[in-house]
Amino acid sequence: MTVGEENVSVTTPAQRAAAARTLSPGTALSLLLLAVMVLCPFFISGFQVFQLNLMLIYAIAIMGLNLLTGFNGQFSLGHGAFYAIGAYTAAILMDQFGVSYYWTLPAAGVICFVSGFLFGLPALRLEGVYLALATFALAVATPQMLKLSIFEHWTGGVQGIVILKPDAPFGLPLSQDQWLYFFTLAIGLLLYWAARNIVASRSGRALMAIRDNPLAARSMGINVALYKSLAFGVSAFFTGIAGSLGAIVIQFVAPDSFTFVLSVALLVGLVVGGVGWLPGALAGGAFIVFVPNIAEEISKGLSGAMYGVMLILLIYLMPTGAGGLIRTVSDRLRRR
Amino acid sequence: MRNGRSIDFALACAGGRRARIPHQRQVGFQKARSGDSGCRPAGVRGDAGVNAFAQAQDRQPLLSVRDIAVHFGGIKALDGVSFGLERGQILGLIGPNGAGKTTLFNCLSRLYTPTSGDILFAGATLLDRPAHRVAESGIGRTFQNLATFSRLSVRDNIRIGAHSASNSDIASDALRLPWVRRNEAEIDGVVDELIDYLELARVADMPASGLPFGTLKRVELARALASKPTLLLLDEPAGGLNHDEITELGERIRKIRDDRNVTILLVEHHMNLVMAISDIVVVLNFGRKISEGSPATVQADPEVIRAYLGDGK
Amino acid sequence: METFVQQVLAGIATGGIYACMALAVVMIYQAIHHLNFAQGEMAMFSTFIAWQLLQWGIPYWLAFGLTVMISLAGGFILERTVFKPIENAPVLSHIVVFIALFAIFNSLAGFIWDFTIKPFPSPFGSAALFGEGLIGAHQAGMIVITLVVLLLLFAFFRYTRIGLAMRAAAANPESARLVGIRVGTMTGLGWGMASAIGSVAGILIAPMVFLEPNMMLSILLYGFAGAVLGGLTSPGGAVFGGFTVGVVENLAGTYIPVVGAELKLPIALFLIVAVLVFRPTGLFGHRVIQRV
Amino acid sequence: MSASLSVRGLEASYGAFKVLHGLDFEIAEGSVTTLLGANGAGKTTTLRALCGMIRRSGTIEFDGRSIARMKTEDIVRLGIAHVPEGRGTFTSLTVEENLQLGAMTRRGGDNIAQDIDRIYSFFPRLKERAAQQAGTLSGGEQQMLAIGRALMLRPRLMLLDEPSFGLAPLIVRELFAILADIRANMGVSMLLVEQNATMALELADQAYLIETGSIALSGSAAEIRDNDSVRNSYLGY
Amino acid sequence: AAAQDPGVTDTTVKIGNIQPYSGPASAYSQIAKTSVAYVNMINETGGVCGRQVEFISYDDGYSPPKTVEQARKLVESDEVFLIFNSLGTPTNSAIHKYMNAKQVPQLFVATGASKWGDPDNFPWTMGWQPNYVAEARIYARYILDTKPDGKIGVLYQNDDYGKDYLNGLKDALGDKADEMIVSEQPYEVADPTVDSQVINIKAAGADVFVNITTPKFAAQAIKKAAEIGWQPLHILNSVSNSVGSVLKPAGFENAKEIISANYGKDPQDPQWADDEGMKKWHAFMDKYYPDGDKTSSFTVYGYGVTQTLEKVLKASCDDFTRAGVMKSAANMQDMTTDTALPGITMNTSEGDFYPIEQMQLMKFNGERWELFGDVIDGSAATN
Ligand SMILES: Nc1ncnc2c1ncn2[C@@H]1O[C@H](COP(=O)(O)OP(=O)(O)OP(=O)(O)O)[C@@H](O)[C@H]1O
Ligand SMILES: Nc1ncnc2c1ncn2[C@@H]1O[C@H](COP(=O)(O)OP(=O)(O)OP(=O)(O)O)[C@@H](O)[C@H]1O
Ligand SMILES: [Mg+2]
Ligand SMILES: [Mg+2]
Repeated sequence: MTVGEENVSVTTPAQRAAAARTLSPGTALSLLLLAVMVLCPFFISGFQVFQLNLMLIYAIAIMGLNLLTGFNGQFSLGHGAFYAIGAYTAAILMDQFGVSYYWTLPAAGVICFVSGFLFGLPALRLEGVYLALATFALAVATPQMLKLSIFEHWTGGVQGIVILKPDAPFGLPLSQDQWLYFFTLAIGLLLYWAARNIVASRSGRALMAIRDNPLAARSMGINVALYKSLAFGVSAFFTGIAGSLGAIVIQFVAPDSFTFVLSVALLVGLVVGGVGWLPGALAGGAFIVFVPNIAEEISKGLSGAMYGVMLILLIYLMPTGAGGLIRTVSDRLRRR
Repeated sequence: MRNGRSIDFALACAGGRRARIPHQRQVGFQKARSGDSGCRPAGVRGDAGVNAFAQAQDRQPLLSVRDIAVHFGGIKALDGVSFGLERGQILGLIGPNGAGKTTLFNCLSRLYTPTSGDILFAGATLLDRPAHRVAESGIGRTFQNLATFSRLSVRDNIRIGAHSASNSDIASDALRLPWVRRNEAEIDGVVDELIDYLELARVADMPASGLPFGTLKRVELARALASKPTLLLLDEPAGGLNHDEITELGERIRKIRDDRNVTILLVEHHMNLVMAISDIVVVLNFGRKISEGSPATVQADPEVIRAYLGDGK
Repeated sequence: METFVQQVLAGIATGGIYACMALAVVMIYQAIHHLNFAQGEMAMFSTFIAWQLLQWGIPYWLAFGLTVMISLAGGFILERTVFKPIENAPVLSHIVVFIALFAIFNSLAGFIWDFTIKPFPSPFGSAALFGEGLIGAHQAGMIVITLVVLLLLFAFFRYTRIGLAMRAAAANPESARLVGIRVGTMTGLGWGMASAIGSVAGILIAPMVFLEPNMMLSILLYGFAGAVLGGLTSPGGAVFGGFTVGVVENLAGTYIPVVGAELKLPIALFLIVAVLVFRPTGLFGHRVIQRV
Repeated sequence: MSASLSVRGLEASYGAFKVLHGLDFEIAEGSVTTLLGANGAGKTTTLRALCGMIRRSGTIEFDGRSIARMKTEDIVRLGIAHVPEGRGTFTSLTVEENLQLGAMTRRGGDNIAQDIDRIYSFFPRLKERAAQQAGTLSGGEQQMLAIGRALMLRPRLMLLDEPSFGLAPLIVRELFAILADIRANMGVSMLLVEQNATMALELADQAYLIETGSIALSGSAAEIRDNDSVRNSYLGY
Repeated sequence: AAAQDPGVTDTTVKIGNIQPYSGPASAYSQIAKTSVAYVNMINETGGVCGRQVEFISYDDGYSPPKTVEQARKLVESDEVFLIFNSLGTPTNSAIHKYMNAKQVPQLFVATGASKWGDPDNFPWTMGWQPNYVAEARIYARYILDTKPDGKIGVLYQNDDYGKDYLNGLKDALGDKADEMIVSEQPYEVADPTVDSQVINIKAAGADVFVNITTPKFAAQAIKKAAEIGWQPLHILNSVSNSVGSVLKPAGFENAKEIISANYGKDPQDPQWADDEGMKKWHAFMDKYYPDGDKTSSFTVYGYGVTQTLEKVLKASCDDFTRAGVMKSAANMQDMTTDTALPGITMNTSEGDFYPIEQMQLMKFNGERWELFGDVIDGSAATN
């Protein structure tokens, strides 16, 4: 037993106890949040429900990005592409093949997983900035691909595809907005559960090991190439499902809906929510949906600038996102 | 089907891991191995591994390095080194800075590919294995300059060590299927045992970053042991330890060799440690082997004294 | 064949644009080991400053010099003020702030100078030099200046101690402090120089594409592409990369059937990524070996 | 004689977790002081605190001038060189560039070339690797580089964190000879953290034993060497 | 008062509007700013039908999902009377169904796509400006008259707007299209320059250059064509025929002889110096939008379209409901605006939701446009 650990040991039990203490408020808080999210659609206007729905959808997409960037340390500026693939899968299946909306989600997920995995293969060789460029290129290329006249028959080319919004099933007394909101919420919770399982599992540890030290990870028997591609695939899976939900809720897809701006927004949402902290996705989604509106409220002519300023202030306030803030706050409380 | 197989695996591995009685250890050990070979997805595991264990019992030595050379451009980091290592031995690998010791380790864990020469482990060549399939064949290692997963807890670091000794796929993990839960429990068993064994309980749930150097060295050791290695590569485990701690470490290494029947390859610059616990010592200089033998003979070798020990003794 | 030659010449002309910007990218990369997504907008903003100075009747080269100076100082101050509070924040947070700056500069420029395109004078005139005006006097002049900047940059990093200090500060801030390097100042300086080079690029580009707040939107991407293709650690590589991108893009657009015309840019980018897969640090970037 | 470095009530912590609980010690002009202690005791933290690499409190005076509030780079500019734990190699730069960086704050490029040659004469292996990417050096070679880089500053005070770490026995001996020589001929004072207590105490004038972030024992190197507990746990005889 | 539609009281009426104030398309936001200014003018002069107009304009950054959000905000939480002059084809497409399902007028959308005039399926949606197809027909006919065996090269923006023109041109040329069109070169809004495309068109041996581009690229193309010494019959779409914001930057000498068509007056054009309508416009700009850009065609457009709204609203005073407004919108007879060219009138009916269909050809003489020929009806151009 060495001195160093005596040092440590002094703090550990305290921290453990603290952890135990903060855990219960933590779960309590999340349960409260959940309750609010389940109830509020009944007290707000359909349009606001729609906005919350968008927030959830972006949150799902961010969650996917988080698995890749936060937990595997791969950096993507191109997730809008997977979102787009998901959206178009849903739209085409519904528009051309009359598939019902809920079946489009798994389809979108699978297609995006495959495309993500395949994109992950070349991305294997790239790191940091170089990967950033590759993914950014993907984001920029997406709308042009969608416009491509040779696919026009399916994609509707520049005109895009208009689809119908589903009604609540089994005569539930819910408006379309409310129904879709709960539908999204359910899917979101399911995916959140899955994401947490992954992070806590052997695969998840492999992803994080690669993030922290690829060489050591390899020597521990982790197939770095495989897991990195898997990370891309799974991440795309989440984001793709978000995309298809997006298409269903917006009732319309067009190339201009998926410019690089979307990819950038997702990245911003990720950082604002907290890299490597899954619940942060909600905060990120909220940021994507609401902050531009606030910026616009402040000044139309300078809405862009206002957005930028708010973003910077937010980063000053919480340099490591909402997740980081919460962590530090709970640490403070602990020390009391 | 997939799950079915994995359940057998869990059992098989369990069988292996529970084996603690000396004379059964060997047997149980192989069961564990063949067990997890059985539960690996088809294709991931080549025949090399299987042969390895078939041949392991009878054929010696466990490891034989055959005339390997590693060149980086003009630099000859290793230049035709050969030696053998028998089961249960502790081999001390010493030599001046830049002699090629770590490079040799990197070849054994396949992070580097030798320019020429061959490495036989349990009778089968290692060179046809990618780095990420070395651990499963029974070689574990620690690193000269710490290579822990700094943001993860000590416990998770060790869990990751068990990666190669267990099995899962991301889909089942996402759904937390029953057999995945069983695997996790399996791993946690191994990890807890190691945490006690290496007295890491107090730091188990702290992030690795910021722990004292010596502690982290022990974490790396635990991580390496979690993969149930037959051969353990230790690169300067005594770095940053004081005299006391080094003696303690020496005993610990011996103990590991004895009650886990691990064969050990040790790189160290602390002569008292090396000479105290090694069965044989190999000395490298400028990528060549300049001496080999019992600690006593090596220490007396004038060549070694000139190149490495110095005569201030 | 004639088309081919023409497209190559045109590619070199536009490639010049990308090369300019690629240099700025390399500069910032050496200073912060990352890409600055606001860089294009900063260059655009500098160009508007130059335009404003010219509107006020200041002679061209004086305005040019002033703008470069203002950009240098501006970049330095920007880094020292905006990024000081988040020095220790993770890199992703910095990237998000880049994005914020992007939005700010873009919207400010539109607010101050509105969105209608503005002609920007060229010091070299637009007389046709050769290739039937494919490479006019301006393009030629731009290429020459690009090469001059390239030489300066190369010398700066290769032969000056401050260049070495800057690289050290970016590579390992803590150790840099331990040898007495003022890391903050270095980063600031890097930003300053990058934005100065950016302003030069902007001023040279504007006459070809017309000045407006979104002028740099896509050019920055091409700049990245060029720099990355050439290798972010090599100014020469970046310039080469810039020209290559210009030419490849044109040839793709002209000769690849069916999709070529519609996918000029994606194809060019695809080729670059393909190259990266085989040379992960670009054509001339030097590979940093990791070992344990 | 004027205390070259004097430390009073030095405290430092990592986030919530306090590591140094008020250290007092002195380093006389041109003398060598060594810090002994188990791993995790706080030796590295002490050195990091001295040159402002972590937030610290207490009074730190260098040549009677307080450096407790100074930034690292300014402290270094006063002539305090640090051989950090983990070596702090500029892995992407060449060996030679690493050495040049050591002299970064010396005004005038005057005799930097000579100094580099001097380092090479201390550690010939570095000369062989001069143009190589420093990150590819072996552990021990990087340790030599770290020491060389610190010497390039022509420091007045050296903070050495386990300089013999990962060095071969022969080199260790040479290293201590070099340190002794520098101290003798250039009057460089040193604060030496070293696990090889035997050699450390041979070189040192003063010695302190740190336990859990506070000084448990102090005295002249000789006295400490004769202390039983130190004998058992650090010297082993 | 009787049951009123949302957004209307006896003293006020709420008008919604969606435009890209941020993002790459933000240049267009000048239109909305002009509309806002115009509405201020209306209100100062007594409003419409005794009602003050409240004009709520939102930013969608030219992103369809955002458009949907903003449209729903306007309709459901601001409860506007109608949405006026929302900009962009993809963006309007995104809310097309919604607006008609909600039966809220989507009036005078700011896009020339042909699909906005479909009263049978979308009775609540109406365009305003001549649609791209119609304009393309006018050019096609001009080409067939003047250069029946010309070789045509087309430079077009690779989106709905560009493709509408291209298709309009093609079906107006009929079976001659294939032989006449020797080169079709698309460009992306993201492209830094269109040099490469222009060169390809020239290389293809075209002697007629149909230039379907937005202002920036139009100016680039005009400049480039001159630089490489290419003098085809140059036809420039009305989107980019602003003297101030296109031809001047491109260089008057380079723009000589260019043919285009227009329905509105160009503020830079001296011939309207003492034109009644333009005087009003100048007065308006000076008083209500002083920092507006007088050289830009957007401010003229904004004035014209908002004036149309004013007239339509005023025509609905006795039935001031959404339906009522649609009715009078679908019942314009030779309506004109201050900024419309002489002889250009707006006519609509239950079956015809295309307010402006006439244009007049014009040629740039080096400093201003010279109108020639008579006012052409685009819808009738081919038959
Ligand atoms: N990737 C590489 N590229 C170039 N040279 C290398 C590389 N890896 C190692 N070397 C060189 O090979 C030699 C052997 O390195 P190695 O790390 O094996 O030495 P070592 O015996 O472990 O020394 P130490 O005892 O200091 O750890 C060193 O001189 C080093 O410079
Ligand atoms: N970055 C850090 N974050 C949190 N705690 C830290 C950090 N670095 C060190 N510590 C803690 O501070 C205490 C002292 O660490 P320090 O590195 O000074 O030990 P040391 O005396 O240098 O021993 P050694 O060098 O052998 O590890 C240890 O308990 C360690 O856990
Ligand atoms: Mg080594
Ligand atoms: Mg230490």
